[in-house]
Amino acid sequence: MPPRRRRAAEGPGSPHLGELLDLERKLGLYYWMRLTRTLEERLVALYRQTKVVGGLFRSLGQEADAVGSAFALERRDILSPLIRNLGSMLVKGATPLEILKQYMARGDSPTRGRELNIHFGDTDRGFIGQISPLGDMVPVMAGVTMTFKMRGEDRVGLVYVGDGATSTGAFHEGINFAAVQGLPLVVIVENNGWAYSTPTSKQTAAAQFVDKAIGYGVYGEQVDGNDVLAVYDCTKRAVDRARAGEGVSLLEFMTYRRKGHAEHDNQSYQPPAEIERWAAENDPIDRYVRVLLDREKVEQSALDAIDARVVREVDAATDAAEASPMPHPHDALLGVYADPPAERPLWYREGADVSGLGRERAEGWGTWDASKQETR
Amino acid sequence: MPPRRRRAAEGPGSPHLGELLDLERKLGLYYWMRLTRTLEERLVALYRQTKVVGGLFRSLGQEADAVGSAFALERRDILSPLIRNLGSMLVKGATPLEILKQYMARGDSPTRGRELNIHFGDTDRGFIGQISPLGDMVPVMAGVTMTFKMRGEDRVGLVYVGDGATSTGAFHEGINFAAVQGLPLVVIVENNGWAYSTPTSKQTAAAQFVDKAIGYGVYGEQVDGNDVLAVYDCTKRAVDRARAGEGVSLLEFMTYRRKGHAEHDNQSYQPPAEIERWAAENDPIDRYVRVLLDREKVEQSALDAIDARVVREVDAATDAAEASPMPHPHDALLGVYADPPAERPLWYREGADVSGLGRERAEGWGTWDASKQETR
Amino acid sequence: MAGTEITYLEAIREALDEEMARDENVFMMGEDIGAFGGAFKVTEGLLARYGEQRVIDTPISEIAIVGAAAGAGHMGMRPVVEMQFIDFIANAYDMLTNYVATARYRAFLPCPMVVRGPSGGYVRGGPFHSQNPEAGFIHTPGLKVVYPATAEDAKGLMKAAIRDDDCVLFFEHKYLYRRIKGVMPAGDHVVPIGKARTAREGTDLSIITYAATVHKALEAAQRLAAEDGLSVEVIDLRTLSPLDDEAIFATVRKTNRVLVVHEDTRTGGIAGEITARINESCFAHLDAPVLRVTAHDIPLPYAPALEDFVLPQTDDIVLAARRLAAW
Amino acid sequence: MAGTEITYLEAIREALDEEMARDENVFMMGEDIGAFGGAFKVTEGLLARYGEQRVIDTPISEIAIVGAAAGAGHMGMRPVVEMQFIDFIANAYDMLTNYVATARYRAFLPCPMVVRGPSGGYVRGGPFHSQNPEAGFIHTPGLKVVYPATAEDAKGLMKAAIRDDDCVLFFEHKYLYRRIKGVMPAGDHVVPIGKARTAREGTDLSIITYAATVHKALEAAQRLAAEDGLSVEVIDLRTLSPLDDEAIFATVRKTNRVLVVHEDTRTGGIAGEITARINESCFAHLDAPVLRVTAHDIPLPYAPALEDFVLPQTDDIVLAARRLAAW
Ligand SMILES: Cc1ncc(C[n+]2csc(CCOP(=O)(O)OP(=O)(O)O)c2C)c(N)n1
Ligand SMILES: Cc1ncc(C[n+]2csc(CCOP(=O)(O)OP(=O)(O)O)c2C)c(N)n1
Ligand SMILES: [Mg+2]
Ligand SMILES: [Mg+2]
Repeated sequence: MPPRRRRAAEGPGSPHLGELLDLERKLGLYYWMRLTRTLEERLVALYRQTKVVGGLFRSLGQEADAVGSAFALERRDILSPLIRNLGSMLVKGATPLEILKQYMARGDSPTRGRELNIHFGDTDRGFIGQISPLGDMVPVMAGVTMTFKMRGEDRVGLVYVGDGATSTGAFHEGINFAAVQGLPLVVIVENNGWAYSTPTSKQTAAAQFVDKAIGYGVYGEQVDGNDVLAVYDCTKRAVDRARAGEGVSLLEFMTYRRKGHAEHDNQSYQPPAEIERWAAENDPIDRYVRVLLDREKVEQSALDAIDARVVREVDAATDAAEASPMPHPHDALLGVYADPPAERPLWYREGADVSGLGRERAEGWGTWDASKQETR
Repeated sequence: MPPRRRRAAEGPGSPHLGELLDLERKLGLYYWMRLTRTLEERLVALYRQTKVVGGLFRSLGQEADAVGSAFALERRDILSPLIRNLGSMLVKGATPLEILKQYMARGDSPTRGRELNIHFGDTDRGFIGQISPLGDMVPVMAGVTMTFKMRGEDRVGLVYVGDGATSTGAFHEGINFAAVQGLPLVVIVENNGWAYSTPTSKQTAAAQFVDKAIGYGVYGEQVDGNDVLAVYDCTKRAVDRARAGEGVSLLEFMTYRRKGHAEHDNQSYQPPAEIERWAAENDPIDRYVRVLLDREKVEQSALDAIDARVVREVDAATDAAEASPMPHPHDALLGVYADPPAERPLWYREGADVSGLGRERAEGWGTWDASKQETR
Repeated sequence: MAGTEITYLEAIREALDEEMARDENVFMMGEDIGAFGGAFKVTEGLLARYGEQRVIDTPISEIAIVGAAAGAGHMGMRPVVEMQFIDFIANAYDMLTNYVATARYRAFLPCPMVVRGPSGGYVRGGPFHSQNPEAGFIHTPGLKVVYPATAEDAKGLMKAAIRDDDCVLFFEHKYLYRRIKGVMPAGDHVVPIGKARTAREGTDLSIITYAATVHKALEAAQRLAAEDGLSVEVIDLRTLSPLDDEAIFATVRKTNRVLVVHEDTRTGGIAGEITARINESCFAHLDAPVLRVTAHDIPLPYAPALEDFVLPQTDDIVLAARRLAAW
Repeated sequence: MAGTEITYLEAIREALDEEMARDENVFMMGEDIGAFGGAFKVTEGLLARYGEQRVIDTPISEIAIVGAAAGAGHMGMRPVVEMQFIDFIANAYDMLTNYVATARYRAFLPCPMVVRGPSGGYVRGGPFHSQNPEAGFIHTPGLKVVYPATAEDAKGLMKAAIRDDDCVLFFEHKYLYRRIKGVMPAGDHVVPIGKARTAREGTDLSIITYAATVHKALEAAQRLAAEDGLSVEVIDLRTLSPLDDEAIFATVRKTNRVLVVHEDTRTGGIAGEITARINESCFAHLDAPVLRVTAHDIPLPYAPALEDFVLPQTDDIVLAARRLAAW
């Protein structure tokens, strides 16, 4: 049976890889966490102005988990994010402008207004968007990493599931399949205490999610998900294992969902003291700021500069997103199949002329980019 | 985390419950195992005479696993058998006549010729027939035992899955659901080394299936599945736990599938030496005969008498089954819904008069019994 | 509180409440249906009233929820389970079509259970929170399917579904949840499964539809009356399986022109089945082909302009009806 | 070996073999497809020829098999996955209809993959080894569905399916596996997806069908010619999604009388869709209602007498055709 460790701290004395990062990369971690938070705050403002179409999902207090894990991947690796992994997507190259356009359902958004919020991807940049049915991305990422293995490519895959999503058949079949095939896949269970209103005690009888690693015969590790360096460390170990041909890992990140399931959710079921305690004592950005200031001797001004840069970037992206066009209704007809390239409008839709619609590219991709299109 | 034991022998010194059985019940175990084997051998003969409709499935070498586990239940408990649990069904009161009629698709068989082989049940006698999609009975039995718990009934459920079926989403969702709800359910993984042609090494990367118990936070035990007393013991412990409100157990029975997946399968993929070794050294009936003769000082003549009784019973059942009627085509129309009680034949089926068909009873049951019917 | 208007959503809740009070075998399972009262608050208050034994929050396991309901149904319970969005019923497709639908027939085991959930579009829910998955289940012998359009029917059909001895899939249109209101008939208000309703009487042509598009059909009928002087009959199917052939054939014989409207995608949607039945049984009564107004065959996109293009709209119905009338 | 007759099953195997040899991105996954060659031996010999990296035995995990195929498809592979029996495709219903079918549209991700498996009845397989699950997938935009009736088409369509840039569900009729033979056309024999075939020319009425019932329709046509002097045209659809409207409408316009035959259950089966399309586009050409011969709406029972009653038979087709001809 592969070794199993409860916490990184209890591990067999491996070096703290996070500590080996140079200062630039350490500040990078800060930048991505701050960008995640600021961008989500901007989205809240836009949501209140009813400029967001549909629901808004926050990762407040979980930024370290997303950013630290994605940071452990190489450019060529592929991850599949969840709704609370905005940070992972940003690290992988998704831009604030794309995120804002998505949430506002714009015509030149990465999905051309077809899919919700951050449900988009880009196989070039290395992320594949989730779909709503929970757990489904685990089998899909098994297939992606199977391809890496078949082709002898030096690439790794990473997929996130919530504590709630571990209860799905898709999660089970996917991780088991990957484990048996020995695929280079890291499965991260983000244990944020809640699945919508359901506490983990109603989701599993296991003492901890990392225990599931034993049942799948894979490497397992549990880590403090709000310690970005520890998250990086733990993920890096699993990624290195995967790259070395040692197969699947199941990592459990201990964190907490400080906002409701979505913005409309008033969290009536969450003990307010619990939320406050995590906010006061265990905010991943606050904690990391202290590490940077106290241990790394970074100047406060350096952090302020990053904060200011983030605000500038988000401001600029907001302006650009708000100026971007709504989709044209007829765009709905394009690209259900490669062939035919467009559906015919139903006969009672007079004047729906789609002859000039062209064809969309779709050869392992995930993001619509007008400049690369044959469409008008 | 609940205790986990690898083998009954490694357990915390609990009494060997099997040893506490009186001689009559010990001979009962022998009778059921012998009946299972003889009945299956008869089915093989009928199959060769092409009297069996469809495939034939054997449990040769696995009789102890089925019989010993079912023996640990009370009359009021309910189990859900698999294709290799003919023994469990016999213990629970299924008769050789019913089995034979099923395999021959007779009109007065327990499913009136609607379902295959031993896919039938009887909630009164305490067994619920499986359907083909593997794993599905785990959620169903979660629901059955949920009812026991809701009503405060002193009843336990038991469900079997093969090593192969542990890979299904249904198994995962069902056992996890039952674990969280603390239901009185015993889940038995029959590890017979193969799922059709697939060895367990291609089914899971886990060192052993019992390890999955940890991932679900349930009690787990692994046992020699060809030792009928050990099987009884191990199951009885889990059943007692369930009855005492201690929730779900996952038991792994180590056994071996000595015949092909079905009778037509030539087992080309199974090492012949492996099959021979299990046959020569680890036949559950041979082993139990030695226990009875050597340790229990049973006379050979007593066993011979049981063997003779079994043959008599199977002979009589065969004659009755062969004499039983084929279903009337119009019986196909009855009982898709409670209301309407029968489907109308399609218009081009001239002369299909179903006015006299009546209505079938279906109030928690599973076996068609002409004497209780309103049908003609 | 006879005489008070309540919403479609409240009507469903009232039905659940009354049935739980009436029959102790009725209980609920689903994700977040307890303390939280469900994603749309349909089950709000039921936990407080009936306790954790009868309003059960489950893991995110649609296969297990449906399978457990079947097992409980075999034992005489009457489970009502929620899909948080009906789209996730796809995860339980095997359990529903293979296990539940066949249980009575192949094993004489009853599955008196209801699977309910918020369905349908027009709410900017995108491809996985807007589905109308009825077609795959209408196709499955052994299941019943209802899809009410009014608050009164939502209540009455829910009560019938819970009392039915077989599995009933109960689709609730989320666009109607809080937009449609009705006054509940006094007493034990049960609407029989399998009976359509004439939502508007007419003589020139018939629109056969159900769920949200009933309201679009009624709007269209009003416009057609005002602008074209056409008398349009609107049939609200209410139950999709079993279909009310009598009601369908009666309206065909009356108006001789039929438009079938549904929000579901076109190919393989229920309109095809309805057309085939009309064709077989009322061919001589047809003065024009049966026409269909449906969604386009496209996964439902999320941006308003796109969703509105893909889904059928009142204008489409008006246009199609005019063509039919002019045939 | 041009000119040698091979079975429907061998034709499929030949297609798989040729495509694996042609394109190294083609690979197979499924339960027991490797050393064992699959429950029906369709993949026999492929492991020996292409190795464990390209012929992969999987755990019993239909969700994972289909999901992994999609992931590999995104990366440029062309997976061909087997359902041991097509009935178990129900377990992957969510993955196919929600993930795979929408991937190109919502995320520009291609899923060039084939899901194939033994389908259909007339073999005493009972309710879970005899299914025809096409209706639920024809209803899903983004998927293609083929269901060949001849050995030539089985080969040619399989090659087309593997080369198609979208997901193709490839239903193989297990009754035909070893009963039907054909001589393969020389060279790279590809049958285009989306094109029906005229299996028999005729002028009095048309039978539109596919898969095993093509052979029953041909038998019926022969009898109708001999006994009634009727000239019956038989259209083998071959592809069920997208439907070949042109071929359907052409035969309607030619004979003015149509019988749609399928082995699938009646309600919600594809015959309804076909009827609706004919109705909409060829109403004026119909001299009689479109009639349907299908299975009864009943889970398929296993005893021969029952199965034969539930499924459509040649006699039924003859009877229905006579009624249609006499309309
Ligand atoms: C198969 C499925 N069932 C139900 C849902 C509805 N749903 C969306 S998110 C959610 C809770 C998810 O909780 P968790 O996995 O812990 O992720 P978190 O939101 O905490 O990050 C539920 C039940 C879904 N998306 N998919
Ligand atoms: C969901 C599903 N997929 C595939 C099958 C086909 N199938 C029937 S039995 C079997 C092997 C089962 O192996 P195991 O669970 O180990 O049981 P055993 O036959 O060894 O008792 C397979 C793959 C099925 N019945 N259900
Ligand atoms: Mg969570
Ligand atoms: Mg096995």
